[in-house]
Amino acid sequence: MKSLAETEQEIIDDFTFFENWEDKYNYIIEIGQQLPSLNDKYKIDELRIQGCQSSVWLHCSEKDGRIYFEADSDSVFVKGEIALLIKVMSGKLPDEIVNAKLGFIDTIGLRQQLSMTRANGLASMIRRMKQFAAGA
Amino acid sequence: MKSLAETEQEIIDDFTFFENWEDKYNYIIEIGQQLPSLNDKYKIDELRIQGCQSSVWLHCSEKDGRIYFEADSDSVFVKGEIALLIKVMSGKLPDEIVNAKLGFIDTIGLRQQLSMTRANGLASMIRRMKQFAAGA
Amino acid sequence: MTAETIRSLTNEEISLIRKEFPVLQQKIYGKPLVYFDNAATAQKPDAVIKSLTEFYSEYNSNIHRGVHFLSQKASDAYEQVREKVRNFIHAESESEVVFTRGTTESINLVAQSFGKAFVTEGDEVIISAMEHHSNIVPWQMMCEERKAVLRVIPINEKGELLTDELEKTLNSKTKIISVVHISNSLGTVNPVKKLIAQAHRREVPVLIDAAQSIAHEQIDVNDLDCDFMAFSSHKMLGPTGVGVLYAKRKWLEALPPYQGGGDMISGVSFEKTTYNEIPFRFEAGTQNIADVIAFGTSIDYLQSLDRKRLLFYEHQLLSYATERIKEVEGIRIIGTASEKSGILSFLIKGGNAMDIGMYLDTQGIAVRTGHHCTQPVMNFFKIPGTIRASFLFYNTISEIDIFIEALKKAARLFHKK
Amino acid sequence: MTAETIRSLTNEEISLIRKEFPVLQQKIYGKPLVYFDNAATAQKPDAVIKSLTEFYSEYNSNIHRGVHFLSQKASDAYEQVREKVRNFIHAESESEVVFTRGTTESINLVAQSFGKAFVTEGDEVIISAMEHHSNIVPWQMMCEERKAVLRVIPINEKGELLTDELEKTLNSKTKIISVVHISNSLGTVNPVKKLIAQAHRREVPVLIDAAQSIAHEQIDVNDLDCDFMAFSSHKMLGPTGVGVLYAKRKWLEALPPYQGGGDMISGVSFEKTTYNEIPFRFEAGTQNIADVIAFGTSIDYLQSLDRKRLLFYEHQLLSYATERIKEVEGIRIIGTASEKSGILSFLIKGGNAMDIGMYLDTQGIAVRTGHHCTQPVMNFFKIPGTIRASFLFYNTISEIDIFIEALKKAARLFHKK
Ligand SMILES: Cc1ncc(COP(=O)(O)O)c(C=O)c1O
Ligand SMILES: Cc1ncc(COP(=O)(O)O)c(C=O)c1O
Repeated sequence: MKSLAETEQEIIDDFTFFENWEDKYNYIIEIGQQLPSLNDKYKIDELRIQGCQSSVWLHCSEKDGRIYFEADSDSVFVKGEIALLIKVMSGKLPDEIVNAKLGFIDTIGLRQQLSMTRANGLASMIRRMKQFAAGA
Repeated sequence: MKSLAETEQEIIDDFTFFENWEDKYNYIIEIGQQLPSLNDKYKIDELRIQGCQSSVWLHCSEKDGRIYFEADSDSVFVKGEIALLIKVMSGKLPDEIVNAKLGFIDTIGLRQQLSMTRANGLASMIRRMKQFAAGA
Repeated sequence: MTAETIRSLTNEEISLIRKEFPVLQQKIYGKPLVYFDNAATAQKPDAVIKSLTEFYSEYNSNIHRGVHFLSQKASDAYEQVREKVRNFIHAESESEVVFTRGTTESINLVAQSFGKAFVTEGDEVIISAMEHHSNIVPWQMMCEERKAVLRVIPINEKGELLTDELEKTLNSKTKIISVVHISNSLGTVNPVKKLIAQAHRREVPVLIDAAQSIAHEQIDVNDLDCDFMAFSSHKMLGPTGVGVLYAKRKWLEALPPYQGGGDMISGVSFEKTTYNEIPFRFEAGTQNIADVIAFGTSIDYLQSLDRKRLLFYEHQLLSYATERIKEVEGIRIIGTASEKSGILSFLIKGGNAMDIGMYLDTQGIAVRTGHHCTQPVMNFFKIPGTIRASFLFYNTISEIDIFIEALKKAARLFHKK
Repeated sequence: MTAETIRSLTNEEISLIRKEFPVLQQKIYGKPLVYFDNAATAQKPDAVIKSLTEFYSEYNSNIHRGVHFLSQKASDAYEQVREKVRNFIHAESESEVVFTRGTTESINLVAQSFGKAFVTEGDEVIISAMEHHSNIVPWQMMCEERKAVLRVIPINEKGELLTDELEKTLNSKTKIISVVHISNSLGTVNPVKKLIAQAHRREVPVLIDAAQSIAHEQIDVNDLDCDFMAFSSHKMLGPTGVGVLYAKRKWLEALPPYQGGGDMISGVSFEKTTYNEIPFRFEAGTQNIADVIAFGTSIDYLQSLDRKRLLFYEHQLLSYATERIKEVEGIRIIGTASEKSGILSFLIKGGNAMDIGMYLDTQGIAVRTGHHCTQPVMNFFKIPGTIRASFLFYNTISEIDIFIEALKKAARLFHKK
């Protein structure tokens, strides 16, 4: 199994192909559209993270000492971001997750888009992921 | 007796000698210091015009169809302004006073100093003078 | 307004106007900015920006009680803006013009002060179903405090106010009506003059939220006969941080002060404090001097143009955009009132509003997405939000073309899904 | 601070600093401006003015809910200032920093919201006899509304707070204390840390009015342990129209909102409105975006200098002026506390304060005259007002010399009388 750092690097490598924000946007929409929908039974208020303009449902689980995440959103872009986060975080060891700096968000130039902090719940999502991992 | 317009012109003529604000200031202070004090019996609240930084007491009277003003202030500068106003307005006919445009205030370059509207009660004093003349 | 009598702006005129707005010269991701977020805030002409620089470089000073040159110059400039505002909205006297922080503060001021003076348990306040949160929450807070009731005039599917309902809602307990002139999420222009007359027949005062209309209508408070009006400088080409509360003299004189502090008093002692005259009684503390002065410049700028023609042109922009947007697959326009101002709210089938807003952003097009601080409107239409394009006279037909082509692409992108 | 460890500013440093302040380059009536009205408002360095121009020319936009480039850039810049303020005053978290319109609004916010939550009939609020009207009237208004009692800690003839009286005044009904850090009319520096500790032993929270101290002391809210602090941008080289309310998290979370409107809510419906988290809950409506950002630049500017040395130099200016002013015939200094900051209030025998202020104006010297929004202080000293010279680190010893010579002339002018 790849380490968290390795998956981060893969994403960074992927993104070097994109020259501008439009290309990145299209790619994120693409992977957002590919992310499987979350089972409706998890789309409940307890698992919901409220952003200002979109909702995210995050389901966390643990198996054999590793943490797994599934998630969904009404925004395809946010789903794309989730897909990236899941790629990096899901299936990793609790320690890795808790300590993840997630530098890739900066490196691939998404920080600016994520910085509309209150427009999407990404920061809260990362917090929830870490909280779950810390409790596991 | 000189008309109101004539006295205004006299003051304008006087002020042409002054080149700058300091000279004007000194002159106004000088005539302020020369203006006789108002009899204490008139320094009562009813005759008081409250500016933000100085008080003016204005006593109006009528004799033989002409209006007379006496006034005082705790500020010598304001007394100087008063002296100018009294020179222009006192002893004049009610009509002249009511219709006085007092253009000299602009012409002698005092408008700017008077425009700290709320720092002295000059505008209110003119209003009171006119009110008295209108009622006479 | 009819096309016969009013000439629209020519292309040359528009490009001359655009030259005065530095932000419009920006490129975003290498693409020319298309700024369609004017209902959120307007861009500023050079003159406004310059008047800030001038103030701070040449005569920055605190106002009112200062006897020195800079303070007098600043006080004069500040007080002149009151007269400019008076003239702009045709108020009777400049003492009816209170400077505030913005529309929101103006409305809070009235809600609180009017509430204290006139509202008691069981009284009623009327607003409409299309109000901005800034014209809802202050009244909710006041009504809760005073145990009064907030009543709401409903809207129809086109986003029009059901004015007949006002008559039914008005009653002897009604203390005040507060209603928006132009809806910021639907573009609806409300028949405020009629509403005011209707309320006045019952002797109920009316506050007009003119946040959107101030830049897009020629406002005459005298003709409207409104009791209060609230608007913000930043939506009419002026700086942020300044707004106006217009109120008829009789109301201003009847209202208790809102905030206490320097400048709003005539005498302070621990036993007894007396308040200054209007409008100063409502301006506590150091005012936003520089921005008020620059706000004056934005009024000068607007007055220097032929506003009738500007507004006519803005209507043309809206009509053109409304027509062309129908070419976009899956389009749904929210807000189809018969009287509309330059605001176009819509959704695209299958596309989340934020996703589409972000796509437009990749194309250098700035729109707003979300509930636009009018959640009750969104609830009424059972949607989470809309995409909103809002126009000002510096926008162009070719910007709308760019926008429509981008929307078509976005529609395809999310149609795949 | 001791002369041994801190080097004062050199003449070269001062003249470099002065070059950054365009207003200081002005001539007034042909004479170089001597600006000694810093307690009313400070002049702005080029960087602050430039950041306004940059905002309006490059990324003017409304913040928070926008998904487009300009809005994100503006939102980021705005929110970064919260962190700058936090760092400047050593607050624990940036969510303890609320942007307001100024000190006056910050105090009104606390008086109203704290009052609603915690003050009922018979409760007591303590202020001091040297407060600015902005720290008197809001409490008077609130106490009147809630039938609470305003109690006042007296001062002595030197203009010092009688701190022993605080102990006697504090009792189980005391709900809050609000006290000025540095008096704007006397220059007195109050021992606020001690006062706060004293209040906390009784579990009474304390608001510090830091309007004057924010530019003239190094503030550490953590070390002071104050519950609330209020100050204005315009007195610390930033623009007008912005201020800060710092409040400990536990208080901000306990206070009901002050104004209602956009941005301060999390959900609005006519049935139920829920409020946003802190600090946003207290920032209703469009904020003063440009000025907040420029305020950030003024903090950067202050941080870029060695503040210890600046403050030391300011003390030297005060000492020098206090010494030299004794040469003026008939001088009477108002405010002779043992701990003083760069404010020198005085009267000249036989001379009305305004007249002397105007004379100084003819010499290009800007001072303030009057009651300085502290009428109770004037009543205490049985004077209508004072002439006040207030210094900032860009002032110079030779400006003080010019000032003293002018005062001597003024004294002669009015001695004649
Ligand atoms: C001690 C003190 N408190 C409060 C204020 C009020 O500040 P502002 O007018 O900026 O609201 C001032 C400024 O005049 C002051 O000096
Ligand atoms: C209709 C309406 N009312 C009120 C407001 C609030 O204005 P501000 O945020 O400038 O206080 C706005 C602006 O968003 C608006 O569009």
